Amino acid sequence: MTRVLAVGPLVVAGAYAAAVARLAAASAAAGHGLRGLAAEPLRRAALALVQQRLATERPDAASRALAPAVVAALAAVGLALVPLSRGWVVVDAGAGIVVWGSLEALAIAAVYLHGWSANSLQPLVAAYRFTAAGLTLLLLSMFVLIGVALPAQSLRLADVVDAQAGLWNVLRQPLGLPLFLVVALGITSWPPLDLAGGADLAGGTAAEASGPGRLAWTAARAALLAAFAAMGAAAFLGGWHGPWLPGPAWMAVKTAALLAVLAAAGVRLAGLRAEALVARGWTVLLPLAFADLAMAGLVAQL
Amino acid sequence: MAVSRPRPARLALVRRLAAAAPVPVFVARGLGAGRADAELAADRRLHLVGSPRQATVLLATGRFPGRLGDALARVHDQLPHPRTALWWRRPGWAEVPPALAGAAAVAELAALPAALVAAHRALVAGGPSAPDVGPDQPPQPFEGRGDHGQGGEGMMGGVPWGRPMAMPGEDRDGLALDELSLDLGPFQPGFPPGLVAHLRLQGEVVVEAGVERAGGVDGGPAVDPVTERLGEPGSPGGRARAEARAELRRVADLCRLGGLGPLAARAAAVAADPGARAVDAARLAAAVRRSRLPARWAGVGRVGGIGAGDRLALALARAEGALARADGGAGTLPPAPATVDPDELAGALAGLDWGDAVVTLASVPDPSEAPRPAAAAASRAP
Amino acid sequence: MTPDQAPAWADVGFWVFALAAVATGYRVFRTDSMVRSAFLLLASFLNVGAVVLLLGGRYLGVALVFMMTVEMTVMAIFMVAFMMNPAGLNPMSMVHQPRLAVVAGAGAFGGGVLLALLGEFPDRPRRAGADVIAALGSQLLGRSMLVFETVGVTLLAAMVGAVALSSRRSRFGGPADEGSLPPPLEPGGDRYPAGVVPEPAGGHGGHGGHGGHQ
Amino acid sequence: MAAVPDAIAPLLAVAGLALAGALVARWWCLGGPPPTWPQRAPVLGGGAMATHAWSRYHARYFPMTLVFVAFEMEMMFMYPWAVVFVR
Repeated sequence: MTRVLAVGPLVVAGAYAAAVARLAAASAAAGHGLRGLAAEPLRRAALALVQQRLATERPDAASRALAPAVVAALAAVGLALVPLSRGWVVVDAGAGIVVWGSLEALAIAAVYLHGWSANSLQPLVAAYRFTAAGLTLLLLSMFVLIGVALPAQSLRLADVVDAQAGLWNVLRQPLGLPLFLVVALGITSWPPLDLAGGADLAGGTAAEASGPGRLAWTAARAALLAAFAAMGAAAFLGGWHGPWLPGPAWMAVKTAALLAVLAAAGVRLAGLRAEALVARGWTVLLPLAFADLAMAGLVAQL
Repeated sequence: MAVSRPRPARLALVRRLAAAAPVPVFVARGLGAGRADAELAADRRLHLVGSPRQATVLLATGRFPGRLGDALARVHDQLPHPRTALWWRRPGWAEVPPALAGAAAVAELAALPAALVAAHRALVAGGPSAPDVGPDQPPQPFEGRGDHGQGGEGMMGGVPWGRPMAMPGEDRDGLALDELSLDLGPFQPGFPPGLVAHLRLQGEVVVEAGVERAGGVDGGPAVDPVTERLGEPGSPGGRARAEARAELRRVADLCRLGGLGPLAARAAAVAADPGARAVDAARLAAAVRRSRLPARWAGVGRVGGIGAGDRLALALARAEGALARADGGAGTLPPAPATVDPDELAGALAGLDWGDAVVTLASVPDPSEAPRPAAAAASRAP
Repeated sequence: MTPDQAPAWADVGFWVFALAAVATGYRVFRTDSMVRSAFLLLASFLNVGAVVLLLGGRYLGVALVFMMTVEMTVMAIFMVAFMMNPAGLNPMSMVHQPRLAVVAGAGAFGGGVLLALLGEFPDRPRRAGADVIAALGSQLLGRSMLVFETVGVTLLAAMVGAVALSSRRSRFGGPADEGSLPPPLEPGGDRYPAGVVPEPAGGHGGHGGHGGHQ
Repeated sequence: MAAVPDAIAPLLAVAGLALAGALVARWWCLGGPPPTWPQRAPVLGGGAMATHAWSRYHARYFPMTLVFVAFEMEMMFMYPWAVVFVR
């Protein structure tokens, strides 16, 4: 039970880390200094709490309330699935990798619902754009994560980490991590693949969200991104394995490193349009993911 | 009527933090100021937001004659409380749109950031929030009417909750699904001043478009803030600098539209720097190229022979050349792209999806943003 | 956990999720919005997934959640595209042919109950610690390979068929639906679904919508 | 392979508590006065729309979703397959 309650602080810490990584990367790319960034997410959150919560003329109020809450809950489950050190995992699911897949699928549904709920054109367009890209990326993610299950001979994440004691999956399956990071950016709609939040759509599914509602949506997606980073660290970077430092410290370092990479991509690269992402997803990324799986199978057979 | 909200003591810390947050500013571009507001992206105390729902301060720049005033009122009321409006107003503009009746006015671009921050802090500390301009009524009366008292009739008829439902229309795919028609702009982020697009959409694809310059075609800078600040309007260096500045403002706008806020901030910083050199623009151009944004937009919005990606690259090249000339060097200044006739622009939008259409509208050069010598502009001032 | 040693919380959980599945399933037909309807059905399936998990179907429960989530999302997209008044802005009934539906539903429920009460189920409790997922995998790669392969070929045929049917271009390059017209709303009637213009010389571009069925 | 402990209780607990927590947090946040009609008009950069946005939306990627659903069903067989592939 204490482990279950520990997920709360993990979610908050993850959302905060993702927000700081994004702000630091943006600040560095803009040529500004990094001074005062640690309190910046708190300031923005405080401002959102002071602002009025708006609604459109005839929104789907239940969906509007539910969507951020669902994404937050998915982030919690995601962080609970990942082993933080030897024998320390909140949800030690035997089918952990499949649970992760359903979590991604539910995230797509939640983003669609968020865009639909406003009854406003720009969020609606963003919801449909995102769904097309999200479904494509979901397939990629299935391939890539089945790849890490092969050497472990298990769908349990603790086994996946254990199987990397000698050699990390990032070396065994070099295509896996980059593809997984693409999935992470796309499914959490984080720049540069923020298809649910395009600048051409005044903020996409969140175009009508203000005050606490916008804060909840942003924070929940940040926490989900942190969960993706933790999952990437566990599935490809050897999880808590590593010399000198204790396991949780290694997990924190690796997760932070992946968050930094994701944030840097967001401020330095222009995103793909939904159509281009779907087309390339099916014609380039999916064959690459298949190659990754085939390679993982071959290497595992050796 | 100012809307006051309860302020319990436990919110004191939250309010202190909120006051120190970057000021979320939504900009409504009027006529006569071009894209000058894009330079505000360089100031890290400010956060230029894409939706009025995010903002505490509405910054109105320029004049808002006729329908622009109505649009301004609409956007003004979409800000959440607490909110306020700030007007970048030149002396001599007599016409006051209703949304700006009680707004503080600032005349200098350089004074804007401090004024925005001060307005935000006063608001968050509990200052009065601007009341609505429009009447508190639904778009069409509906209550108590129709089959279920929601204003609707039958399956698709009536005005449920104040609006009719969209009706089917023809589409290139042969599916007769619902067609949405709307006016987009003039304050959609990235749009040139006064541009309104009338769109008919099937899904996110434009079936038919019209482009209008609300407030009139000749809405060019009545007083050019660029040349005015740079001293001698007639000097060749000042003229080249003004041109570079206008191009860099476009670059900042387009980077923001492409989702690259940090690059927009860099472009804005170069634009705002009176001592900027050609090498600064060259470094910026390299960063933009590395982001792959011009390549992503290579085929988008081909009007007048070039696409949006080329227009972005051209703006960067022109900025670099103009800055080299301003320093007395021999910079090559590629010719400016010709402005596009609204009908031709509208024709180019048909068949594009939403994102491409918006990028096209934002990237096509607009007569209202070209810099002019202050002397020429002053003669046009109302 | 085998059924005979299920802890009390699992019993409580079973009933909570089972009742929630029925309640959300009922709400599917009592809402006006296609999107709400699709996602209420998803909620029902999520509760069924939780029930399956509690019954020990460790892979099956999660797979159910996974598949139903994407399928209900896709269903929502299709329902919004093809149903009139998809958001239920004007209240409407989600039920078609209610009498037939009641009879069919009661019959299916009765059949299920009879099966549960009278059917003979194998009584082979799973060994504690058995790896059901590996067992399922070796079954699929071993004795039930034929099932796996049949499903694979069927799904491939489904993919090809879906593309062939939904692509508008016909074998000879022209639009596949050239000259075709959907049937009128009543047999022999002259009212067509909204947006369909029977004569090409309609001239008003399909606006107006012809009322549609109520 | 070692016996895999059941993780259903913590899974349901984390999901349920997080969902409930997020919804309670939403209710707890103030959010100011209820919006007025002009505040509720949909955001179109100063533009307006005569109709509701909710409509029969032409997503245009219908064939992709069909292929996706079939592909995804096939992939669900791959998970158990992956566990025993090496053996």
